[in-house]
Amino acid sequence: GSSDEGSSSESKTTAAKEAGGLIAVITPPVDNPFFKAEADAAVAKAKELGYETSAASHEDDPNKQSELIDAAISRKAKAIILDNAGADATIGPVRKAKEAGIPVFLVDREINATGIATAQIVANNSQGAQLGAQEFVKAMGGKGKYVELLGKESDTNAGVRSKGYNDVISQVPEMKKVAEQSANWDQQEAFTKMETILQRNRDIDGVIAGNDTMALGAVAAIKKAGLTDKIKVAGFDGSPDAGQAVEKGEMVATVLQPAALIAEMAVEQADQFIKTGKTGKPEKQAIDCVLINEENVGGLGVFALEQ
Amino acid sequence: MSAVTSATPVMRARAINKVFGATHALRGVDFAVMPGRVTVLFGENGAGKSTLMKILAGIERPTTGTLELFGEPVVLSGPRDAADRGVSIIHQELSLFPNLSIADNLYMGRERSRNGFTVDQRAQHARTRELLERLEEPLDPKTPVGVLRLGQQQLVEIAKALLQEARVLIMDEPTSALSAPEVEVLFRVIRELTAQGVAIIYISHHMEEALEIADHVVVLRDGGLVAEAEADEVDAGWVVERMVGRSQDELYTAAEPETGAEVLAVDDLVVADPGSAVRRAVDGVSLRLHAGEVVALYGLMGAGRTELLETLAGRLQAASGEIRLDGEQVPPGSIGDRIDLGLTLVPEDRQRDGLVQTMSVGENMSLASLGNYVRRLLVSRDAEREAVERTMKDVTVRAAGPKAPIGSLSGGNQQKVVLSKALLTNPRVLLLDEPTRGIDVGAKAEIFELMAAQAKRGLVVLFATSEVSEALNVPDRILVMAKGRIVREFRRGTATREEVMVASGETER
Amino acid sequence: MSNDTSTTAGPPTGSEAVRDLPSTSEGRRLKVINLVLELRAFIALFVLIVVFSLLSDAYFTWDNLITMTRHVAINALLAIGMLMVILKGGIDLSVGSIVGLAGVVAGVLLEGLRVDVLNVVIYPPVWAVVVLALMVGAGVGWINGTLVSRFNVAPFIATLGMLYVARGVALLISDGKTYPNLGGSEQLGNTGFDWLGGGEILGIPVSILIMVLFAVAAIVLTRKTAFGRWIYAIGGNERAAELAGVPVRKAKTRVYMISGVCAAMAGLIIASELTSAAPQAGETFELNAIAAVVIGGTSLMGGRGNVRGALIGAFVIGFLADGLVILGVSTFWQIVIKGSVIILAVILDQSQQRIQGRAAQMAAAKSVTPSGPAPASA
Amino acid sequence: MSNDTSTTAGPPTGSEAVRDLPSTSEGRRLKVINLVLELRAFIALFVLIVVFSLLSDAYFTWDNLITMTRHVAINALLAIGMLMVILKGGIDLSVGSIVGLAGVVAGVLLEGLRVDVLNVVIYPPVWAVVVLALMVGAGVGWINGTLVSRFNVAPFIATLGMLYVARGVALLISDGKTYPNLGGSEQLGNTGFDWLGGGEILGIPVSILIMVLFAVAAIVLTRKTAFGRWIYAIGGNERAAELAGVPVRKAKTRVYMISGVCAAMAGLIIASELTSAAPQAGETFELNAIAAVVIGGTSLMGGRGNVRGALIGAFVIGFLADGLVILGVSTFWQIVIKGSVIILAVILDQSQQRIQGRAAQMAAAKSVTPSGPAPASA
Ligand SMILES: Nc1ncnc2c1ncn2[C@@H]1O[C@H](COP(=O)(O)OP(=O)(O)OP(=O)(O)O)[C@@H](O)[C@H]1O
Ligand SMILES: Nc1ncnc2c1ncn2[C@@H]1O[C@H](COP(=O)(O)OP(=O)(O)OP(=O)(O)O)[C@@H](O)[C@H]1O
Ligand SMILES: [Mg+2]
Ligand SMILES: [Mg+2]
Repeated sequence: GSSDEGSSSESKTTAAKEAGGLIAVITPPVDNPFFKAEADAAVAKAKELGYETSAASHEDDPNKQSELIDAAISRKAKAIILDNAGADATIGPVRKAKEAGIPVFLVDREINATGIATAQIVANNSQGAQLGAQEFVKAMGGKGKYVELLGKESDTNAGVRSKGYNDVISQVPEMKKVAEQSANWDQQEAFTKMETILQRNRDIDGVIAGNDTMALGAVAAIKKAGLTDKIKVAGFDGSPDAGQAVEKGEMVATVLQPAALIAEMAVEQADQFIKTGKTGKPEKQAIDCVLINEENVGGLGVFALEQ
Repeated sequence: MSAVTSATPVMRARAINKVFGATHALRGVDFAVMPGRVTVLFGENGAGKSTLMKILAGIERPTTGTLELFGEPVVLSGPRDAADRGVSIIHQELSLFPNLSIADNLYMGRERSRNGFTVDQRAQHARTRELLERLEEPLDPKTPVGVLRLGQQQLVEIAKALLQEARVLIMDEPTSALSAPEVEVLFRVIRELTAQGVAIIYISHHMEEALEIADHVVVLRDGGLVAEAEADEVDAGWVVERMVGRSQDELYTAAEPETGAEVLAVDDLVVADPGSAVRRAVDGVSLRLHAGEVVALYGLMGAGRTELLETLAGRLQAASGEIRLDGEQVPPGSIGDRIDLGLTLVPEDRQRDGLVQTMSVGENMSLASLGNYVRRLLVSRDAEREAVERTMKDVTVRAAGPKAPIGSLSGGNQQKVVLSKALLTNPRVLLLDEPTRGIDVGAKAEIFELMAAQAKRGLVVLFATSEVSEALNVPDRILVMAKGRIVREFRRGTATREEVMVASGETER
Repeated sequence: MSNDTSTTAGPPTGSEAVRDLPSTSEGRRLKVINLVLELRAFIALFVLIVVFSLLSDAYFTWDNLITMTRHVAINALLAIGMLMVILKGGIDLSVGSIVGLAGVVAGVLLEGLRVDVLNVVIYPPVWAVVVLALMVGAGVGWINGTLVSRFNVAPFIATLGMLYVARGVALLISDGKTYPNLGGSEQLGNTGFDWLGGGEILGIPVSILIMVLFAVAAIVLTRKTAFGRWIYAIGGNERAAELAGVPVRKAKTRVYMISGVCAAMAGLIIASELTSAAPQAGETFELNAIAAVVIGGTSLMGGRGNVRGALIGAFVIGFLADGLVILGVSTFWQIVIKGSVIILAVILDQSQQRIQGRAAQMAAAKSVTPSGPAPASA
Repeated sequence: MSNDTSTTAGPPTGSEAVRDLPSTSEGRRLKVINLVLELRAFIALFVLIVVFSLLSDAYFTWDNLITMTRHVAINALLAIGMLMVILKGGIDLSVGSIVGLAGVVAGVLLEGLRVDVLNVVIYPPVWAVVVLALMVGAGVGWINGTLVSRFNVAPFIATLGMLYVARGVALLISDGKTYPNLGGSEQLGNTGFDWLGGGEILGIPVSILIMVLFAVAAIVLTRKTAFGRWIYAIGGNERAAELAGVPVRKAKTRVYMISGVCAAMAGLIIASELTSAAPQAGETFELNAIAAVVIGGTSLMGGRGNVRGALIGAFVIGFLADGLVILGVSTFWQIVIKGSVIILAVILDQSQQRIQGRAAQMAAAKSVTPSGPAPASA
């Protein structure tokens, strides 16, 4: 291709109307099953609609993410499906793509700017967090000491979820947070830190974690301490593993973000936009999360809930 | 003390004491350096020669005592300060940068620059070339020093010192790796310098050589200045007596050979030079060695003695030829295999190939023979200690004990440790490469006694040497090597110094 | 890397030398200082424990000590292997990835190995799973060793490469997924994997016993066997070792294999504790292991150091980290403190060497003086 | 660490034997092989580009080449600093953390520095922000350098410690949050920060120009100045450098400061490209930088290597990574491939050293022959 083809006006017209072409899917590390499901769903959908696809991970590194977006631009992708690496760090690259005439569809995590991305389809984390927190409070009978395990401090959702949890729980006077540690979304770190925390607070009644991997780490630690029946654990994401834990009664609840659903929606809207130049939807779309507890856990699939 | 010439000294050290921890390295030494003269400093290993020189060159500070330069008292802040004041030194241990070119090495720390920012390479190369010419070593100034032979490297050290155009030039064993012709060149240069009024301080364990160049002789013993004289008033015997406290003829007491059956036979051995494959370091060597023999391998630097010995020891692989031990064909194999067969090498470079600096004396000794002390998979400390202590007695290693750090031993004793390590493998053939390099006469004598003793026990002793006197005095046979070939062989007593040197090609040009 | 003389640790065998010190007053004083410094790491650990115990009564309880020790066990295992590699003058950056890989291998095997040609699924018994996982660790180590000893690749690079390769392979095998239930099942007769990380013998967790086992083995290996002596010799002066007939290449390769096995063992314990194996387990563990070894007073130049030191190093790091968690110190401060401790520990170590160096020289003095001439005796 | 003779620069010693008999044409053959190896990295890069261009027509376009070069610029900057540290025989593991810290510093300053005592908020102009951020980088470097040169801490450890400390500080300053809008604002007169990463001069992105600038400066510094000689000298033989009167300590400290500045520059460019600064930016960048330097044929033992090599190394890594992304190769395979490339590159480098060493010795040998002795038999 020659050098000036990247200029926005032209590639819009060339891009318009017919399907086919490339859809770039960029997600956080796919060694986390959640993002894997997300990426797989998007790719599957895109193929189904007759697009080439490329799936890549930005490893939660904003710099790598911007490189991946550059790469998508170089390849004249028709659209980018992005689960971003930072609400602020992503703004620049997305604008770059927009200027290159490539629509960006954000999934799962939003960015702190509007009018740049064509769509921001995110699970409503704070609503989900509140759901989870309510169930957690219920399971604990509205009282008792608990521990919160936070995700990577630098991650948007870590903050949103923690806030959601605390908004609800702080309403309950008899519930007391006795410890709070970041386990960086990591299972083994959650395990180790939970074990150590238990040393000081054996008398806790619950653990609420920023995601399921950490929750499962905590479960392992609690099982080891033989407190499984006493300590209630709640997670977030609705991962299959967490589902099993809920079935076994090791966790009281997790909150399903319909990752697969969101990804598919994003691709469909992208397809719409490529063909018609518009999505027919508002930029910000918050998809409600679904609470998973022993009642409905049976229907839990891979980050999707079969009714 | 004998008369010191009337001229006023360029440099003078008064009542120098130097203490390292509890080592009293120098005891109240008064030392004067005369302009235009060569002062030779003799002394055993550890006598304090290098330490005294380091103090003159500003590398070490005297514990007590003062220095005078050109009549004024000075305090040298460091080697750089000394150099700037006209005192420069050629270190005993090479201090070069193998990764840098000859020119860079010469100008390190005193780079030339026209604009005060970038280095003036052209000027540096030009001057470097001049100096190398002067030393009759026409090397390209851009050659990385790392690829030079030891001898060539030492010449670079000398060139470095010349570059600084010092008024006082200290040479601490500058010739330990130089061939005779190279030494002659050096001596010529020294004469030129003295003619210009430069004061030279010269240290060497090579007696004849040192006396040849000396104007004035100073002897250190155990950190004290024990004797001083004009060179023409003294001879080697005098020096040795002052150094060691024994007379020289007691030193070489070689026993009459009683040679037994043939042990080692080498036929038409060819070895490619490890450095450059275009050159054969060993070029068709054949030899026969018998039990109870002490055989010298004399030759110049680059003659290929090291390669020959290292091939026998299994470090280098022969390109062709065969080696037989007790008539048995020796298969190509690792150094370990050769040691098991009874072929053990005492390497040329003690520090680099002989000793593990992080280990104690005892651990160094037993390293090659550990297998002998293994009982049920574990090394038996008792068996090991027993063997080590016995050997330390036999070989008279002077150390605080088996646990003393190897670095704490004097050069001679370190060499004895390496020798002990070899002996502990109970070898059939003992190969020694320059076993006396950098070792004082006393220690030398002891080493040779040991070699003779081993031969008596029915071992074969083959050692490489660069000192004719050693070749003539010690062994039962002398093999002269040149350009990778054995060019001549002498029986004990049948050779003269001249014949040997001619054979080696030393007296050419 | 780093040919700074600064790192070449004075007259190294100082510690021995000191025992032969002349009994001058200075000698005695040095002995004392030196003893203190020898015990430096111990003391650091002791101080650490005291401080935390004062700050939280939950710290110095049998339970917590056991728990913390279990956490330490992981890093301790890595540190033991790392120590040997560093002793011989190398370094192993791939241990973290081996941790992940070993876990994944265990995961694959426990959840059933599908052999398509026969289309059957094989469920090896747990002991076989463990052995196989350890062999994989040894295998990666063998590659490291071969690259270093045969292809003359700098250890830092060879193992850096394997850091990526091993991790990548773990991710490919597992397709990035976590193996959720390593509990095995009765009818398949492959239960009991969780015993490694969860079981106890006489109230002592198995993982701790494994650490002790490896530690003892390592101490014997380094102190009592010829192989151990070879490692020190190679680290001290490889050329000299070679000339002494030490099978340098074989020894080097073995060392990396040992490190690989230790790492794999750590990986198994983690997987067992969580009864689930994640391919990304063990990231950046290599740094902790190196830190432990170095805090233990081992020279990165090789040839100097011991197992005891490495273990203490691991305990210092682990007990510190857990203590900070118990106190609820923020993650950020935890990072800063960890870094500072590493540096401080090593600065201390330097001063130790300097003083031991002095001591060694004094010993030297003693040994040298007699070598001076004694005219009378002649 | 790694005193393996395998890794030392300079001519090989007896250990590897030459089985084949010397041939007369040897010399010429060596020259050719040697040339090929000299251009090794170039060739690798060339092959890389050709292959990817064939596989995807999106690869070899002006746009993409510029884009990829922009990506390379980051690692190239780090590699330039790392090269100098490695040349002098050290290593700098803290560069990744410095990247993050510099970004955060810029963030703080651009969003307004609150001075509570005066309770005013200061908004320094962009140039001041850049200078201050670079100074912070230099500051961390100074600490590294001081630890290494004054306190004799092994470079690996000193910088490992600072890896944690600097990262921790960055997180503490930012409280783990990202600084969202570094665009600045007109009325505060601190706009224009995005120019660093986004701007262009004559169609060439500024970040690329900065890389070129640093590269040229580094080449002049290493090849033409005395300081450059000193770095090589210290890396080659530190003790000798001291004896030659080279200000070793000062030189060392400077080198680490340079590395710090390069890292800070990279951090600024990243922050500018993203117009936001995240405290965790730059994690594991140090490994990429080291890999680049090593692929460029630099010895980790110090004293041997050059800027050109490090740059090519950075390009190889960057162009490879981007190419794999464009081909849509899975992340997992990308990791494996990266590791393999590092190892392969270095294995190649080993053979180069062996052959170059031999060639050089021949040269030396030749120039000696006049003074060499002739056999008496002749
Ligand atoms: N840096 C040092 N630290 C401790 N002791 C030292 C140091 N340098 C020298 N010594 C000791 O001082 C004494 C004199 O050493 P010196 O090197 O001057 O002897 P020398 O005469 O040069 O020996 P050689 O002939 O082997 O060079 C020896 O006992 C040596 O061990
Ligand atoms: N540092 C070195 N590295 C590689 N090869 C070397 C080195 N030094 C010398 N050589 C090669 O080995 C050959 C023999 O070198 P050396 O000077 O040791 O001769 P030698 O006779 O074996 O030594 P000596 O006469 O001292 O026993 C030289 O011609 C040179 O090509
Ligand atoms: Mg000396
Ligand atoms: Mg030799």
